[in-house]
Amino acid sequence: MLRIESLEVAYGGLRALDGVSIEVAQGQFVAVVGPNGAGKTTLFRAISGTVSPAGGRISYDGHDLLALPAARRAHMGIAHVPEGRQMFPSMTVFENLEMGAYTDAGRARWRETLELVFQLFPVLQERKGQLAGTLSGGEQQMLAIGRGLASAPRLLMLDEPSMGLAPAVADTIFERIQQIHREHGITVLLVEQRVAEALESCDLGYVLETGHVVMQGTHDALIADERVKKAYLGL
Amino acid sequence: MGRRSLRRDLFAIAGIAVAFVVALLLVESAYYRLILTLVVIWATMGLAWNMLSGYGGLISFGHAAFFGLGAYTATLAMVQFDITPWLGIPMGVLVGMLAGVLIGLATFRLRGHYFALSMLAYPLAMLYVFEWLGYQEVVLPMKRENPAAYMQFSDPRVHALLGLGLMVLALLASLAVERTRFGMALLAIKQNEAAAEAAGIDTWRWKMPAIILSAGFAAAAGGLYAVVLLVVTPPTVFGVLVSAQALIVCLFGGVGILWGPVIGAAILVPLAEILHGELGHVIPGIQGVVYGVAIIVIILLAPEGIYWRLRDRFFRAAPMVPDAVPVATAEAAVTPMRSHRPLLVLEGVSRSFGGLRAVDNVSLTVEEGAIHGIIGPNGAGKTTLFNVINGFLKPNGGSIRFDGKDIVGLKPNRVCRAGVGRTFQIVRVFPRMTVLENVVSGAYVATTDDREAERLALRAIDTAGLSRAEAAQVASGLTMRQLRLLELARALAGQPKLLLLDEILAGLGHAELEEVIEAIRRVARGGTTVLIIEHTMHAMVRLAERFSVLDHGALIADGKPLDVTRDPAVIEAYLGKKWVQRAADRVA
Amino acid sequence: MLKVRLRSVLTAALAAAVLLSVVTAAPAEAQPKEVKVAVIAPLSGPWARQGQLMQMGAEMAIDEINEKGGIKALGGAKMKLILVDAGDTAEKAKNAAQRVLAQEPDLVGGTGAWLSSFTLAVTEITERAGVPMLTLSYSDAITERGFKYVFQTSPTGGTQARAALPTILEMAQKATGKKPKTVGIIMDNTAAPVSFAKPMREGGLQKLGLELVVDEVFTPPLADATALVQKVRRAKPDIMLLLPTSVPDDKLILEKFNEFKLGQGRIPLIANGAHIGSPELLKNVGPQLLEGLMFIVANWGVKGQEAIIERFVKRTGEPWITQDSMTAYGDMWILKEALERAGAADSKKVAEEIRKLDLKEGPAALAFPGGVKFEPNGRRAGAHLVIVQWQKGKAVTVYPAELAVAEPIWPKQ
Amino acid sequence: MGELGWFAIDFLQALITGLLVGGTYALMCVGLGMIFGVMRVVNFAQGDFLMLGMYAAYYVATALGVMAVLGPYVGPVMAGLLAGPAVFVVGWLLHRFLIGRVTGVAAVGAEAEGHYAQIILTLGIALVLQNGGLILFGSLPLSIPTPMSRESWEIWEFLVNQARTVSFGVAIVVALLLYAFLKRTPLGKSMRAAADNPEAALYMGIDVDRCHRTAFALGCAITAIAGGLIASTQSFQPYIGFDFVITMYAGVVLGGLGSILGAFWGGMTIGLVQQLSALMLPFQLQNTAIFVVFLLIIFFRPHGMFGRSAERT
Repeated sequence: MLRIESLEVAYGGLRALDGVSIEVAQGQFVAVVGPNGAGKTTLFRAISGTVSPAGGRISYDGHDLLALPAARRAHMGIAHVPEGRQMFPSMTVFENLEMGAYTDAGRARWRETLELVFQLFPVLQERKGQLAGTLSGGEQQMLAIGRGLASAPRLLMLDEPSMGLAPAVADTIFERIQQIHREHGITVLLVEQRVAEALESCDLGYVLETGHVVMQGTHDALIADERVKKAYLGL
Repeated sequence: MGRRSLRRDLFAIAGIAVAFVVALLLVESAYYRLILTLVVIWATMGLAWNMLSGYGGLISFGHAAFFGLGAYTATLAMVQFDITPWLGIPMGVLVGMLAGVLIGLATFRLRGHYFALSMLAYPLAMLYVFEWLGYQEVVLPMKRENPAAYMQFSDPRVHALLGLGLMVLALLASLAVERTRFGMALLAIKQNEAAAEAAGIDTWRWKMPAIILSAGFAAAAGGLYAVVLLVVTPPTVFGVLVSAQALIVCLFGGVGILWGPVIGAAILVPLAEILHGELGHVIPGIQGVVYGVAIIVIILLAPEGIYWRLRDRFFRAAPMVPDAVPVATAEAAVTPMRSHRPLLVLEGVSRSFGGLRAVDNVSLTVEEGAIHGIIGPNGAGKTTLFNVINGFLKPNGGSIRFDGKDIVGLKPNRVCRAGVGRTFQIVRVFPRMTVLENVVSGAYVATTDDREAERLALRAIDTAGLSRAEAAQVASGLTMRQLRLLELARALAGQPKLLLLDEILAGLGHAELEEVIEAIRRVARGGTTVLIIEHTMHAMVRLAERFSVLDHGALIADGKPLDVTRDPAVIEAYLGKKWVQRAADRVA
Repeated sequence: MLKVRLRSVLTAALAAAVLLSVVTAAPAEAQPKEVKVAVIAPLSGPWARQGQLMQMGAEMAIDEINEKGGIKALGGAKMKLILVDAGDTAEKAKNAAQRVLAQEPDLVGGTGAWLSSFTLAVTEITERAGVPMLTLSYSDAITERGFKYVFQTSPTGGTQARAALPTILEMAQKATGKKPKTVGIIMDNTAAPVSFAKPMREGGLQKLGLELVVDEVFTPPLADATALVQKVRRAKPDIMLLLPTSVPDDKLILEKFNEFKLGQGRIPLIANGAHIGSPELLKNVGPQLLEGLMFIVANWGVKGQEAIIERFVKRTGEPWITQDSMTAYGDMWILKEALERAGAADSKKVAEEIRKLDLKEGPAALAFPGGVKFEPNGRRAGAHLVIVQWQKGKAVTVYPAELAVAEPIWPKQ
Repeated sequence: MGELGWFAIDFLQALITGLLVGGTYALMCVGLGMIFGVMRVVNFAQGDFLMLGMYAAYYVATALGVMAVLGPYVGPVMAGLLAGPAVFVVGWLLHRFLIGRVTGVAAVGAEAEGHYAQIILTLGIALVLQNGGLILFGSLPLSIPTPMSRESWEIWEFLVNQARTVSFGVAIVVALLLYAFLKRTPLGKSMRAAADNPEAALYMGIDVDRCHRTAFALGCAITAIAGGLIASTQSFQPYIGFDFVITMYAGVVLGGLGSILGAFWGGMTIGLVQQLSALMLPFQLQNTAIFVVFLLIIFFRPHGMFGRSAERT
């Protein structure tokens, strides 16, 4: 479904990504883990088009994604839930969701997806009319995911959904993500530095360090890997 | 920024002065001499603007207020009281400075665009008042006898030289600002006024002299302008174009650097004149079009001004390695005896916003030398509590005692100077300065001596665990780890007794996390008490020796980590069941 | 590195300027001898129109002079007009004056700079260079500085006010049978109206038995005239002096008078300045609102000037000549006469001759009714006042009788 | 009638005039407020878009014959409205080729978020527009000739200028339409989203660049319509923008930067203060009164009347 081949991104001479290749198949849950500064967010930005790669290819559903302007990519069924929630603070919760449904698919399936979002995150329904800027961090993260879902995506990209959240809230968020993947068949690409939680539920994982993929494998293989255990799971 | 050598700067100033004098002697025409005079006057005006708006980031669209007051004071003194401009201009400077104080008192509470656009109102309000007073057109009377006593020289080059003298004074003043803690304080204010305040910088104390200095030079430029022009009308000295000219020469040449306004004025003033002279009568208006297009093109090529563009392109200075390697401190430091003396005591502290109680009747004690963690769900009021402690917010009730003294109601910079340092969730550094220079800016709380400040900064850098090579790096290219350590070092350089760390571990990878944790431990071993807000629980469990848990603004648990993490209330509100399970796994 | 760059920038800029001036000046050497005179006026900025009007008048005079054989005393040397844009600030005007003197060292004289603040700044330069400047700016200050090289062809604001009011009162009495008792003033606070109104407020009105019942001053530009005209509506003065200085403000005030049912002769309106008689005002408010409006100017198309006006209209396509063009035209002729007498293209000698002029006929005297003769302070002796009235969509001279092309019509309430 | 009675009448007359004048101020402020709200750009050329609007309306009314077809009453209003689309195109192109290069994504990471470059750029554009206007349109002051500007409706003791009343009505309607557009339509909402958080908006599939361009062009157009309406009461020349840009900024700041509603009330306040101050102060100090009131309001509400005051550290 999504195939990234030897992607290279540079910021002013500094290589943020250096020959990264990642594949996500339809229906999979893929996690990309690694320390901060490894290039995880840059990877997502390259997919969404907010940074332009210096080399490499990204194909999505057989289309050359890099040839598309950034704003068109969401319309291809890619939902990017960015790091740090990125609300529309002066718009209501409901309007934020509406904005999520800006894509053609999102508009067509608006009622359906709205119901799904409210079912997953009932608190959003309660706060429908509230300005998004006044929500708590956890609620904002829920809204960010809900907003991503509202576009009726086929690929949901989540960038550090647990960042800055209390453990209990983060747990809920991870549970919901798994639910979205399992029950609704949406392909998920997750970037996390909470390696344990991320690897726990993935089909396939990649470990990214300083712009390179240093390890890749299935859930079981990675969990069992000594290096991963030592470096990331703190075991 | 402070990397340039002082001697080189002084030579450059002298060079400019000599070049100017040579140019003045070379040109025959009175016209070019007049243009040269105007170049230095507008350069001075730009420098004046730069002192407040360039270094301090308080953009002013209203510097015409000072310029105009200077011009009118000198003019009216001569017209009404026959006072020579030799006295009149200094009088104008005083009037301008006084206006600076009043305007500063009234306007400094505004921020950003609000400040900039409010400044616009002052000269315009004055403009209409002066017209109303009947000073539409005031002419400086021609003095046929003793003209020099009234600054009316038979050789107009003297005006140019006076202007040059003024500009050199302004350059020296700018240099003095740039190279001292004055400039550092202004820079900190420019970056983030709140953070500057929290870092112990009394922002009012620095903004005031900045506006006074700036207003003084603007008024002097205005006074000289009146003497050169000989006619003063409110629109020519209070008009928007005057404020705009100050801004344009500075933004065009480069903001926040003393060469900027000089470059801007040296290019723009003659350019406008040449265009006007050569094209103005051919197709009226075309000169403005060409001038506008020239400005547009150049600013698209050099959006931050010509100086910065040239410097970034051609003169990227090599990093300077700090000369001496002082004794390592971390290892050598003797772990002081823990006193268990209460350093910070909160009693019944509350703070509400509207109906919401963000901090609700919190009482806690932080022991000297401890690493004390504050945890709690998002929106529990942790950051608000920090804001109340360091003085950003006044509590609605309760008392806060630090080191035996009541600190409620103190301004943040006072709290900081009492010994409370702080870091922020969002790291803001001075991108064009080195790590060391960034850290030095934090050391000025503890000392006024530049050498001592550098010594403290280097010690803080060592404690934070940054290498000397890293210390010489420019801050704009740092990694998250380096940024966090820089922030830690900067707060540490002020020699705080208590350090408030706000989510300093957020966004760090595993190995980096370990490093920062170790740095925090070193800080504590060095005798600084640490109060830390953090979400990364597994890090916190190892780091803190005491936890306070906040939920909905209230303290729901307080004690040893092991006890707190087993507290059902805490698990319910914050940790979640999974955490317990994982913790159990880990133990197993 | 910086000082080098700065210097090179400066030198480059200056070199460019010098080069340009050399290039532009070069052809002058090749041609037969020329005598240079300047028009320093705002050609760009908000006052561009006025500068353009001056340019048209001056160019016509120069063409006529040259067609008739140039300056005879200088072997038929042609007069050459140097046009200088004074821009939109006093600083630019002063730079312009300094520039023209630097680039044209053989300049013998000029006219300018329309706005009195510009004129004040410009003459500071020309005075020191000893170049005679003619001006139509009204401000009294221009000739109160003891300058030797400035000549004010128009009556100053103060003079105009003192001379005009009795005449107007007389007209009113003749037409209506009774003398106006009350008067109102609406004016802006620019230099010309201020110097016009000053002697009237300081006892001038009292002497004429007039009571000032409305006295409103505004800072241009006006946003709305309601508050001003509301006061007039309340006080209903017998005559009203309107002293704004720009067409946009004229329009707002006149339309507001109409709206408040005070216009079209219900209150006799007396204005001041050439703008109120300009074709553009007619275009902006239409003939109906202007009908009967009288205004005082220093110079206008008067009896005897028909030929000049006809040539001007034909040449420029303007519907009639206004003060700005006529004065610039006359100024060129004054310079020509002085040059003939001086016999040398030397500015100081020309100035000396201007001081001695006493022209009663010829184009210069025709352009300035009352003749050309200057008092020691530089003011034109007996500078006549002209009263003009809008009649059927045209601004025609109605006073003094010997110059009038039409009878004044006093509105009968 | 007693002294107090006269004062009451004068006061009400000034109030009416202030509202009517304020209506068009409000509309031009809304245009500027829109640009600032969405793009955070300090646009000093806004007064010159007003000027362009005046000329556009003038030529639509006269040269294009709208006045001839629709008559001297409806014609000027129609011309004023048509100035909008004309200037919209100019704004669109300017953003496409100039403004867009120093705003939005391009400004991220620049010193002071690109504000320095924006200020100079818009000042440069202002210079080009003013002087280009002189070359293109000439220096003659013009106005749209309509009998409405010199006639009034008489309501009891009060005179209500027809042109200003109609302008006021049109201004309110245009402002309301804009408000509805931003609140109700998908495009309007996406513009608000782009204003709130450009990066997130991009992830939603919103073309942020196009939103900025639309906002800029629309802001210019709204201000131009205000100019087009004023063109039938006031005469203008190419440098007139200067007289208005300060008023506009005062209004927008007064209302609270970024708030369209605030910009509207800010403009209205300016109109009211301008007219009401003449009751107590010398007429010459009208503008001083505006700036003093401006400063007073800003001191007591440092984020304007409608600005958000929650500042996060």
